[in-house]
Amino acid sequence: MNALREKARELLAAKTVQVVIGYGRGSGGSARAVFMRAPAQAAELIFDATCLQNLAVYLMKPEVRKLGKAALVATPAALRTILQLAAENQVADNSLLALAPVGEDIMPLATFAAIEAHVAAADHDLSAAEGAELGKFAAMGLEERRRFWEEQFSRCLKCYACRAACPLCYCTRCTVECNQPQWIPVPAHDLGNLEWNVMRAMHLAGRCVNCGDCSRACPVGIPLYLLNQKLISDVSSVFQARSGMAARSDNAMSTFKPNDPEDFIR
Amino acid sequence: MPDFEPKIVAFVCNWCTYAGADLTGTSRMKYSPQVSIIRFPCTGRIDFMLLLKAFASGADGIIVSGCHPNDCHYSSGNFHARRRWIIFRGLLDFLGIDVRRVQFSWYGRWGRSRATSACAAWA
Amino acid sequence: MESEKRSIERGALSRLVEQWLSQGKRVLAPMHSGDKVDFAWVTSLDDVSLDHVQTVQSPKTAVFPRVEELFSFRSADGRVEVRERDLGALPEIVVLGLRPCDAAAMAALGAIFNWDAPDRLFSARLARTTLVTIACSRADEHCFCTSVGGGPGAVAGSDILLTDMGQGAYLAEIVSAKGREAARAAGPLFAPAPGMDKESRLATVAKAFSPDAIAAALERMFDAGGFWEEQSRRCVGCGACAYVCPTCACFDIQDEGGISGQRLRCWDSCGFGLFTLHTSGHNPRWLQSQRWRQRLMHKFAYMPERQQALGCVGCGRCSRACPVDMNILEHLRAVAEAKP
Amino acid sequence: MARIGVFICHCGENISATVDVGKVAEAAARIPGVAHSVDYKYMCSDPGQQMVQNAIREKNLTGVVVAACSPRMHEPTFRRACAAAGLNPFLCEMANIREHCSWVHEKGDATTEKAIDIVRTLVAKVKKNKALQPIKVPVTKVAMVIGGGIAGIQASLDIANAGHRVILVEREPSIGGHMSQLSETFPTLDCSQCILTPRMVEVAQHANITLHTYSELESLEGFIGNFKARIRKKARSLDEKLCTGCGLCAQKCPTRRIASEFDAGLGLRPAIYVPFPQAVPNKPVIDREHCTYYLKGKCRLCEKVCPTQAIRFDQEDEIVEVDVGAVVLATGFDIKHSDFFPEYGYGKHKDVIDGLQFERLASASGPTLGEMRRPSDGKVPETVVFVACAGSRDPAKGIEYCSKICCMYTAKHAMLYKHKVHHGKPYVFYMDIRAGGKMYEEFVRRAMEEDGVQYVRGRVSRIFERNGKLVVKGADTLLGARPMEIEADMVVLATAGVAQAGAEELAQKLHVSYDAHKFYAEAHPKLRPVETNTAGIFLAGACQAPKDIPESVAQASGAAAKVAALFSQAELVREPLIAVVDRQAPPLYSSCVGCFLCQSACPYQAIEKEEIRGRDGQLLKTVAKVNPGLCQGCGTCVAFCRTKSIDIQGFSHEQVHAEVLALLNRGDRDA
Repeated sequence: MNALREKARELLAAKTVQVVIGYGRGSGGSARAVFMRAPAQAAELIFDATCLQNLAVYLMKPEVRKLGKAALVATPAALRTILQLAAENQVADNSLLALAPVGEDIMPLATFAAIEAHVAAADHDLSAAEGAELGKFAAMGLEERRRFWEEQFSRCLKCYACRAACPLCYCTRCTVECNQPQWIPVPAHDLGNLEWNVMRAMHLAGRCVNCGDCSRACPVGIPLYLLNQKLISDVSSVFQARSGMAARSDNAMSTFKPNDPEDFIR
Repeated sequence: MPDFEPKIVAFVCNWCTYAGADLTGTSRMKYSPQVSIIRFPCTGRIDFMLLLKAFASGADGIIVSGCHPNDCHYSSGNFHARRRWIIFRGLLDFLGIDVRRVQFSWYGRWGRSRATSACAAWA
Repeated sequence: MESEKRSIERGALSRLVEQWLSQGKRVLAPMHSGDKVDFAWVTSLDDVSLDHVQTVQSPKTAVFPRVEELFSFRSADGRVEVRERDLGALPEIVVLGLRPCDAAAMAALGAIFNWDAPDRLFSARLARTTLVTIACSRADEHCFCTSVGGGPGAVAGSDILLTDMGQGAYLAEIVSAKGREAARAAGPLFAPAPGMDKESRLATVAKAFSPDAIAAALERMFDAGGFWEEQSRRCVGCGACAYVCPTCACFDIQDEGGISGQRLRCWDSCGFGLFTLHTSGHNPRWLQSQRWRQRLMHKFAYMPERQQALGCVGCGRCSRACPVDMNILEHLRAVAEAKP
Repeated sequence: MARIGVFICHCGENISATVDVGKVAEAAARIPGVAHSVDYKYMCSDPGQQMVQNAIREKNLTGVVVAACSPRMHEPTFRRACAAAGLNPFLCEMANIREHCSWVHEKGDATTEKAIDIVRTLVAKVKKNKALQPIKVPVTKVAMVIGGGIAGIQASLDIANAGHRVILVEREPSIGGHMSQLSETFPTLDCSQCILTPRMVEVAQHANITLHTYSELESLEGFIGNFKARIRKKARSLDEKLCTGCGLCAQKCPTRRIASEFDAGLGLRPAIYVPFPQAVPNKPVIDREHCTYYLKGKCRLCEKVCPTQAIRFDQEDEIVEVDVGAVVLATGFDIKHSDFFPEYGYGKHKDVIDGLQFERLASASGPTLGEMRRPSDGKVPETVVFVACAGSRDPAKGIEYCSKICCMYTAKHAMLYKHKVHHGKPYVFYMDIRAGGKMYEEFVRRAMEEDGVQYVRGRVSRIFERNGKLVVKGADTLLGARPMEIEADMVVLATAGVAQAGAEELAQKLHVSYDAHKFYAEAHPKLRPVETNTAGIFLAGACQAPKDIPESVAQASGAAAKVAALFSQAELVREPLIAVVDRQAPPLYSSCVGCFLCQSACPYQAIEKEEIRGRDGQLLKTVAKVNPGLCQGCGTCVAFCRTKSIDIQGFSHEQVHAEVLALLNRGDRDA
């Protein structure tokens, strides 16, 4: 942890960055985002198993961008997010410094190329456990799956915490806020919840980097990660495409291959 | 249930399929009046949200049809559409919605006899 | 008027629940769902969880549901025929196992809904709702009911306040007229209360701040831009805090259907980015810091000033539900200590 | 508040036969927002259109729905009528209750109910229509004609004579197409070369025409008035400027035994060759598949003998980029060869030949210099059987259509045979004689009566060899289907006309649709025969369907007239059905978040980046912007955009959303 604090103090003192976004101790022993502006604050930085939130979400907030160049304590998911944001022209190269904790010390990654190299070194596919859980769903019958999701979505409040916590849901006016025409019903009834959750999953298809913040943010505990992981596995198995691996990559859903499988088309 | 009258919405592209539907008309081929057509410039224009909205508004079945690959008037609309269909179907099935309720197809210009077969698939 | 003290055994309480259900009442109580506890419609006392500190959502859903129909309409040949809600058909509800802060919250909701134009639907629902509160024997770091005029054993707002005295016996304080009516209808189920010492069973919740100090501090902090930005930098602008809050009463109106359909009321939150977007495109609260400031100002400055009621009962749900740990108690202390 | 006019057409009784039009009009009147609802027998007639215009003026309508035939038929008609009455044409929509309703369903309530559904859907759409102004686009006044047969030549000359530059692209070494292979042409027996060669020379010498022979279209981008074509000039291994066309190289070339395509395989040609004497340009080409230098690196004799050292063995294909405003497709047709037919021996018998091969035998520049000699042993055939409908009108062979020209050229072949072999006995097996053109019937009558051609009405079941003779087994249906056998010396099959090889790939390069037989699809069989569905691309000749020379020339002039009309305006007016990215008030400026994933969805690269700067010049946002010139309105970006910031005029989010809801009885609430 002190390698991280030392690096943060050094960066802030040398003014290479104006803010260090990292994790600090939160209420009830949890970790939460902290925004270091002065070298002295670096002592508050921590990094342990409780630091799960994808801090890249703050790269898209105007109030944080206003602070100037940021250094971000980046988990592997946050690194993938930065690359995906780069692929979608949201962050420019050299506009941020990623601090990737590796064991006890810190790997500063200043350019997208550095981040790509670092990301490429590790395995980012769905874990065996995640794959198994998706497999469990595939084994369930259609009716059983429908009942499962119907119960889950019936508890959705449409508080949009899943959207707010997701670093790739940075659209200022989301389709949900479009009322001419009213694509997604505002009330949180069964139909509205189904349309909202299908739309959220589809709009993240080929983009989501599987950081899991949407599920962690959901106050009523709906396993939203399952929807995204299902699409991640489909996109990678059918189109051999993986998001968050390169700063320059076209999106699986806005490109095509002439030989995409079409066994279901008559 | 013999008296079940499925309401089927056909989202079609303006070139091969709409012209194909016209041709089906000029050659007086018969198909069920339960199928109604909505015209789009291309299958590329058909948004998955529309399919969702159609189901949410009470459609029992949906046909989405466009030009054969390589025949698209805009060269790649149908390819893009196909890719979205693949992912959308996967998601619907994952959510327990019967994907047989959405039929995707390429209809060439030579008539919509296959429309009748598609509708027959319902009844 | 000193509330009448009775006692009730767990078995009797279970039979009381069955009695309510048989009388056609619906019973809303905390239930375990996954690793969280949340209010749900229960069919027996066994479903009810009694060992939790606080539920994820508040019981406001009994009086201000997530989605409710205001009226329905049918238009034919150019004439539109509106059918009002039949308030008589609203269900009788018993909320069992809410906490004293939730019971106190009903007053705060009432302060908004019946502020100038009384909301008939809300009032009808409140009239048909009986609050059978269970005092808090445990609290956590997020609770601060004592700082906002409440307490683990406060009776305000409850119809009947039960306090778990151990060995399956509950002290039952019959607080309101509706409480007395419910106790009378329950007949023999309530037994006399032999000198039960309630205080010893209650949790202790330290007083963190004085609401008047907060209100006074907030008066002069509207333009303290930097302060609000510091506080709200973590906030990502979702609606979780508002939706789980027992005293948040903001709602949105939506018409659904086509020629015939219904007008629906559903929850909304000032935390959303486009909550205050004008049709002109101007948005007075464009930044998250402005929206966070609004949340505190409304509950701790505007409501005390206009409705003489605090907009917060210190239940701590917003802190527990917040994905980025915006801890309201911590922020209120910061407000209190902030130098002008 | 919308004031919509609904006009239900009976279409004579095409609609009213199965749809209760009165009930539809009545139901339409009750839809909120409909201010005028009537039905009339012929909406597209003048009085019908007058009704629409009067209603627009009297009732101050804000939108019109005409429930009649397909919008592909009369949408332009009614939009013009509305424009004339002062209503923006894009506020008029057509509800297709004929092809999609009355013609395809039985009479009954369900059909009427569906008609009402369709009308309600389009009324809901029209309420969300916006008044649009057409887009003005510059026109490149250069035409490209693909295919140098008689149709391509005629189209090029007409366009060039109208004062516009033409680029003629021909795949073979010389223009001329199939017509140059013919000996004489019906019905006047004009020598094909005599009437064609002057036109070919005229093309070569025309100042406005740039000729690219031995070249193919590599790719075509852009849209009407603004195409960018890339033409691949295949390497001729020859410097065309130096070559004088003396022909010495062809005489000296040692590799001489290559089947000549021009002679339909009957004659031979050297590796460096000019296809036929009157070839334009009269410049040889080296056939790299057979030339010894390319195969073994030796020989180079032609290089030695060439007086002007014009031979270039290392010449590469060259890509020529040209901007063109219109394209005329005149790629012609091909015929099935005799090896296609199992019942005629799969091409086993050398003396069973197809029509083109007979033309070469009869032609003075042919392998037999015009003498009627059969390919197997060069003898003069005493008895020749001509088999009409070989492959055509035969669903079993997948060619159900009639190839239209075979009856006429079969009669001509029989006549030519009789003129060359006076004592010869020609037989023609036919099903029906199709001789509908001017002087066509008289021509066939002459073949029967003056030249004594024996017409036998019946099909040929088999042809087989028996002691040196080709036995043609058939039946004469006019004599009670009496089986008959003719011992012939030679058989000429009038084989089916099929699409050119490569027609499908070319169509895909031009995004032109084609039918099941790979013939290019005209925009409308009756009313727009020389246009395709792709604006700016026209059709001429047999590439659209088998046809004879007079029709091909007529169609070529028709296509040329269309091109000339297109080039007659300074600017082209295009339908404004294109995509637009929304703009909003500050501080949002646009709901677009600048992810630019739509750029990879756009096949026309029509989406550009626009920087939004504050008054102080500081960059606030980079958002998408659609180039109205390039966007073709396919909508792929619209369906893809996550924030619904990009929308298509004419098929906007609001319009299609309203259609879906209206169709499913959710109705439309803004009364």
